[in-house]
Amino acid sequence: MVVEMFPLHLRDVSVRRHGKTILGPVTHQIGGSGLTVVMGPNGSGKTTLLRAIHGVERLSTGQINWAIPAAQARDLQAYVFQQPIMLRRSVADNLRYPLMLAKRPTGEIDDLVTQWLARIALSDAKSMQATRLSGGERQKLALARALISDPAVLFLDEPCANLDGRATKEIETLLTQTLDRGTRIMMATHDIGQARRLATDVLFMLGGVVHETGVAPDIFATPQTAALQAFLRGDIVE
Amino acid sequence: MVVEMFPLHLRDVSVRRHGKTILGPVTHQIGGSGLTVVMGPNGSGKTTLLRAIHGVERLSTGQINWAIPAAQARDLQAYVFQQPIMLRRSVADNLRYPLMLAKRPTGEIDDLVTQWLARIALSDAKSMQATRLSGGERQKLALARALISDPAVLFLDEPCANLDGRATKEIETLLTQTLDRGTRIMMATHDIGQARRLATDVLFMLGGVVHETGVAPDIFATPQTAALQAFLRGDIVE
Amino acid sequence: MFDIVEGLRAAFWLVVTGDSDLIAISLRSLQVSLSALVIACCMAIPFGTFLAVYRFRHRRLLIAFINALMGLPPVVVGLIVYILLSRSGPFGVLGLLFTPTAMIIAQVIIITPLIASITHQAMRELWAEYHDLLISLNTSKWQRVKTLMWDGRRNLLTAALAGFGRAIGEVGAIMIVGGNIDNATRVLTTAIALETGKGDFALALGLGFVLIGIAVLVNLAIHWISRTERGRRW
Amino acid sequence: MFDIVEGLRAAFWLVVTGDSDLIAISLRSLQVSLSALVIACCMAIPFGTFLAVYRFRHRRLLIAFINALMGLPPVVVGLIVYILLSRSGPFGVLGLLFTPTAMIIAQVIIITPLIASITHQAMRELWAEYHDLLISLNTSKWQRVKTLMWDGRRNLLTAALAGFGRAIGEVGAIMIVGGNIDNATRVLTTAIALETGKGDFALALGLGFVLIGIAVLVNLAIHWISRTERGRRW
Amino acid sequence: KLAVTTSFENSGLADVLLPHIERDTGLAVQLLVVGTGQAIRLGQAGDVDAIFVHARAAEEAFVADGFGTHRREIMYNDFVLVGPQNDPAAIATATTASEAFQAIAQAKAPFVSRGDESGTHKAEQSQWQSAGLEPAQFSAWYREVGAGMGASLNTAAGLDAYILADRASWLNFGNQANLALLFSGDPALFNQYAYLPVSADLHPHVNASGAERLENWLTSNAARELIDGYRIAGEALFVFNATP
Ligand SMILES: Nc1ncnc2c1ncn2[C@@H]1O[C@H](COP(=O)(O)OP(=O)(O)OP(=O)(O)O)[C@@H](O)[C@H]1O
Ligand SMILES: Nc1ncnc2c1ncn2[C@@H]1O[C@H](COP(=O)(O)OP(=O)(O)OP(=O)(O)O)[C@@H](O)[C@H]1O
Ligand SMILES: [Mg+2]
Ligand SMILES: [Mg+2]
Repeated sequence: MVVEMFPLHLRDVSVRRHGKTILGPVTHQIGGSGLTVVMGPNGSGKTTLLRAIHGVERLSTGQINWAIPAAQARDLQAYVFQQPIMLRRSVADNLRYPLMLAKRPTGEIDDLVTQWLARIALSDAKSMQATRLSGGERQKLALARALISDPAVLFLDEPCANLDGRATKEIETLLTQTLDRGTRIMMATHDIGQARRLATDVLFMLGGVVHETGVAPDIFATPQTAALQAFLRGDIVE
Repeated sequence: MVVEMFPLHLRDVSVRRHGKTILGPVTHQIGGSGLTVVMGPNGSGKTTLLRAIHGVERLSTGQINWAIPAAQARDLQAYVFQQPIMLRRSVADNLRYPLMLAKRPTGEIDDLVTQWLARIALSDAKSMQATRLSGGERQKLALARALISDPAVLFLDEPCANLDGRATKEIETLLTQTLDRGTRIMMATHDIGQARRLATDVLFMLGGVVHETGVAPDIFATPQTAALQAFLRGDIVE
Repeated sequence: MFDIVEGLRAAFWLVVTGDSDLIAISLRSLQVSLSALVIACCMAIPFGTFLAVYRFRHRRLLIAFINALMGLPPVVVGLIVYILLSRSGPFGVLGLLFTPTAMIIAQVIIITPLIASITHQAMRELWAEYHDLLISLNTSKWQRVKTLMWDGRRNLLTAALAGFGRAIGEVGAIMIVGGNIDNATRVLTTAIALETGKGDFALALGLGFVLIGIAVLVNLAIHWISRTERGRRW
Repeated sequence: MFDIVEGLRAAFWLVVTGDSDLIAISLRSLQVSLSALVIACCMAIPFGTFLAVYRFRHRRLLIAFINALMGLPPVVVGLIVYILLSRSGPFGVLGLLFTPTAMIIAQVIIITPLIASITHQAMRELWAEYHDLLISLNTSKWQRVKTLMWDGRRNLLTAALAGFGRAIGEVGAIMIVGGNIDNATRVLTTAIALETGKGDFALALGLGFVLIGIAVLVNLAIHWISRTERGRRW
Repeated sequence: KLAVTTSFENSGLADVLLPHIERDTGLAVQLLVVGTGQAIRLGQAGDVDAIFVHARAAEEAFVADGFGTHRREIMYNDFVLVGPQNDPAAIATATTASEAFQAIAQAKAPFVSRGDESGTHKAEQSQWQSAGLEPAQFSAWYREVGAGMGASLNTAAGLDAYILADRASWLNFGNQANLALLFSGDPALFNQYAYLPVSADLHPHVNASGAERLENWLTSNAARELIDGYRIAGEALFVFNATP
């Protein structure tokens, strides 16, 4: 199914808000497999790019075409937002929600939910209001809620920002498994170590435009632009 | 003034919510200087501990005594929350807010604001709604808003979670400077590297209680409990 | 001054003696207003939520218009309903005029805009919070409305209560379409108006206090109900 | 049916001919209701916000009570105000009875609970969002209220508009305390009631449509104003 | 300030008189249109300077209790029985009011009663009495609507019911639907309006002189011409019977 969806074409996509261009123009083609890491300094447009591709950000110019009708494509994607959004319901109901939308049989839903609760170590918290979870727990829940309906394309916006070392490890293994099951992943992260570990290719954003792209691990070894070199060194990028 | 405030005594402090003990009992004394890093797995109670000390979390048992009257102590503290809270105002007004509460002269306020906007590289965004900032920018703004009224005690809950390498570096230098000016800092973080770089002493939380404490760098070199060892290794903690 | 004390006394005696007329009238008041409330909520709450969720041309104009309808003068509503239901009117054959049904219809018209507009206001915040997630999950318009209504039900309480208040205290419209006929369409408010006209202020006030008492009871009841699920509060 | 058409025609002519009585009455309606609105807002909005911010014993009971007051029947309010202002009442010396002032007082009493309770509802969300920060900044109660009122002003719009709607369309109370005296205390709603009594439905409806028109205009005006600062919207 | 009953206001006579009063006496009379009972209460409280009503018993009580200085009869009009054109109770053929009322009771034809203890309501009550009937025992056909004259007429129109109204209100009434004037003219149905100034001893603030000047005008010939001359649809409504 993934093969159908891709390649994904971005034609001079740009997002303008209050007279300020915060993304683009971006013209880019995205291939059908692997995990693309979106890197870049704060405010460089990573989130905006992912949101635009996913279709939650209104474009000011250009268009984004999947290989299949947009309507269809929407159903096959999932997104984990930078600030996890918790439904004002119990943890379990949060996980149940996407499955109920998909009208899955109740029995199946319950199994999946219990299974995922265990995976993210929140089984004890299942009947607690999700809005009360700790920062890391929210992120884990959001991730599980995205993966539970196993989507063909997964967008992650700094999924491990608030996770402890162990949880991060677990998520990373989880992601590699998902990847192996053929899911296409696009992830924004500031953790360069994580990028090195997971990336199959990298998309480096700067000032709202795609500044450099390349295949891992080469791009880490030999970044072409001065900006990316500086960024990887953690220096001032300009 | 800091000397007055400390030592800070926690006497079997505990926080219970809906029959679940999420913190404590914690009995602990906190000294008057340095940067204490609070570490621990997700959901171990770091945030709750910091919030309790700061006084935004209602205690179920025990008490917390500063060396000075509580009322006075409240005025000398600042807190950066794990999910930055943005006032629905312009970026500049967010920075201005704490100063206006303190009834500082307008001229002084404006100077401080412009100065800090430059520091966190948001001068261009100063008239933009703070709620529209990107994840990292929010964190930087929240931090600046905390530091602008330079408090005697500063609480940081994972202040660099969404920051890029460079911003993190800058914040760290900023913190060391603040530290040198005699500000007492308590910070929760998952970035062990950062902990090593900044900590003067460490407070390791596990399951809501203080599991191990020690002075840096020794505690990183020779953690006493198995749990902390595992945590530092990024292994399963139990 | 004296009248007010008198009124309180009247109210007290009416209640303790369990005056049968009073009980009948009060029950009719409740029946009419609660029916109107339920019907109005069924329309107004989803509609108000929809207005919060769905962006379309002239949406804000429509909202401004609905806000304006909150100012519908009851007398006018009453007149229009009267004209429509009167024998010579289009729905005359139904013979609904001067029945509780007619009063319910009038009240529904009066409180629907109020409830819709409070609902819309209450749902805007929640929608701002859920927007990204629900869009991302590719939910249908109706699924979004359902989700918001469910997760925001605590905020809808005020809308419903405001509607109830407006209904139970309303007199202008039901006087015209109900006719304040004894033992048939007389409710507390119309009875109060009548006693006032008679100049029996004490009794009028007494009935008024009874009415307020009922409103308080209804609100306390709801207060306890919502309290039970307070735990679920964020 | 026919009457409604007649009513529209009447309204049309009243407006195009700029009937001087109509203008006077309409302006009086606006003057009374807007004054009442401003006064009520000054009390109700801070109070409602305060209820959202401040936790104290029986707070929810108090809220339930205020919600109940939304059901205050205008006639009763009118009566009580009448008794208080009546020559033989405590404030009789002021000679306020049958003046616009008296009408304003009555309307303030009627709409204050409504505005307060909608405000409280609208502010709860915002307070939940700001709670930690404002506590942490060690703000005083009043500073918190001010901050919420300022940052939440868009949400207060509905409260104000609901209050205005209730006031402009209200008749029961102002009829009693104003006396519907021609050229002195006659406003649109009382005029409508009068014409209805005379059985002159066309004119009554005409006035009604004029009133609705005014309400729509006011709301559109506010709509445009709030639109101007739409950019500041989150 | 003058408190008058709804039936007087609805008659439209006020709109004719007031301008003349203004011109002749310079008094700007403010009319408070309320139920009879409420009018008397307003007088008792001293919130008006005089009341102009038609409910003899209540009026005499009002004076007796010292709220009013005296009672001055000004004019009378008469009540009429209004009902559906097809007249199911055949009251049009009745010779006296009592007969007509009995006919209605016999036919159990729907009848709308003001039920607000206004002058009109009291008149109707006394008619039933004199017809030897007791409204309290009537069944559902007897509807007490407890509303003003106009509102009650609207209700009657909606119900196709009989109703006792004062001629003035009836002729002025816009929403006659398929009602018609069926019976009138019996002297028993005459309806005396009286003018009662509020006692200035009790309420020093009342505009006694104004009230007096108004009374003088109301009993003057100018008033006589206007009142006797007031016509709707060619019918005279009021008969001036004040004794100068
Ligand atoms: N509605 C808006 N109006 C104006 N500027 C906006 C708006 N929304 C976002 N921006 C700006 O666009 C820029 C890009 O935002 P974006 O969230 O994509 O950055 P990012 O790369 O995700 O940063 P971070 O790493 O901090 O998450 C930011 O500087 C932000 O301030
Ligand atoms: N109101 C509440 N009711 C029940 N449990 C709660 C409540 N608030 C917090 N908790 C639980 O208390 C535990 C500690 O929360 P806390 O936010 O202190 O964790 P943390 O150490 O900050 O985690 P993280 O590193 O993810 O931020 C969490 O497991 C959380 O689910
Ligand atoms: Mg981002
Ligand atoms: Mg935390």
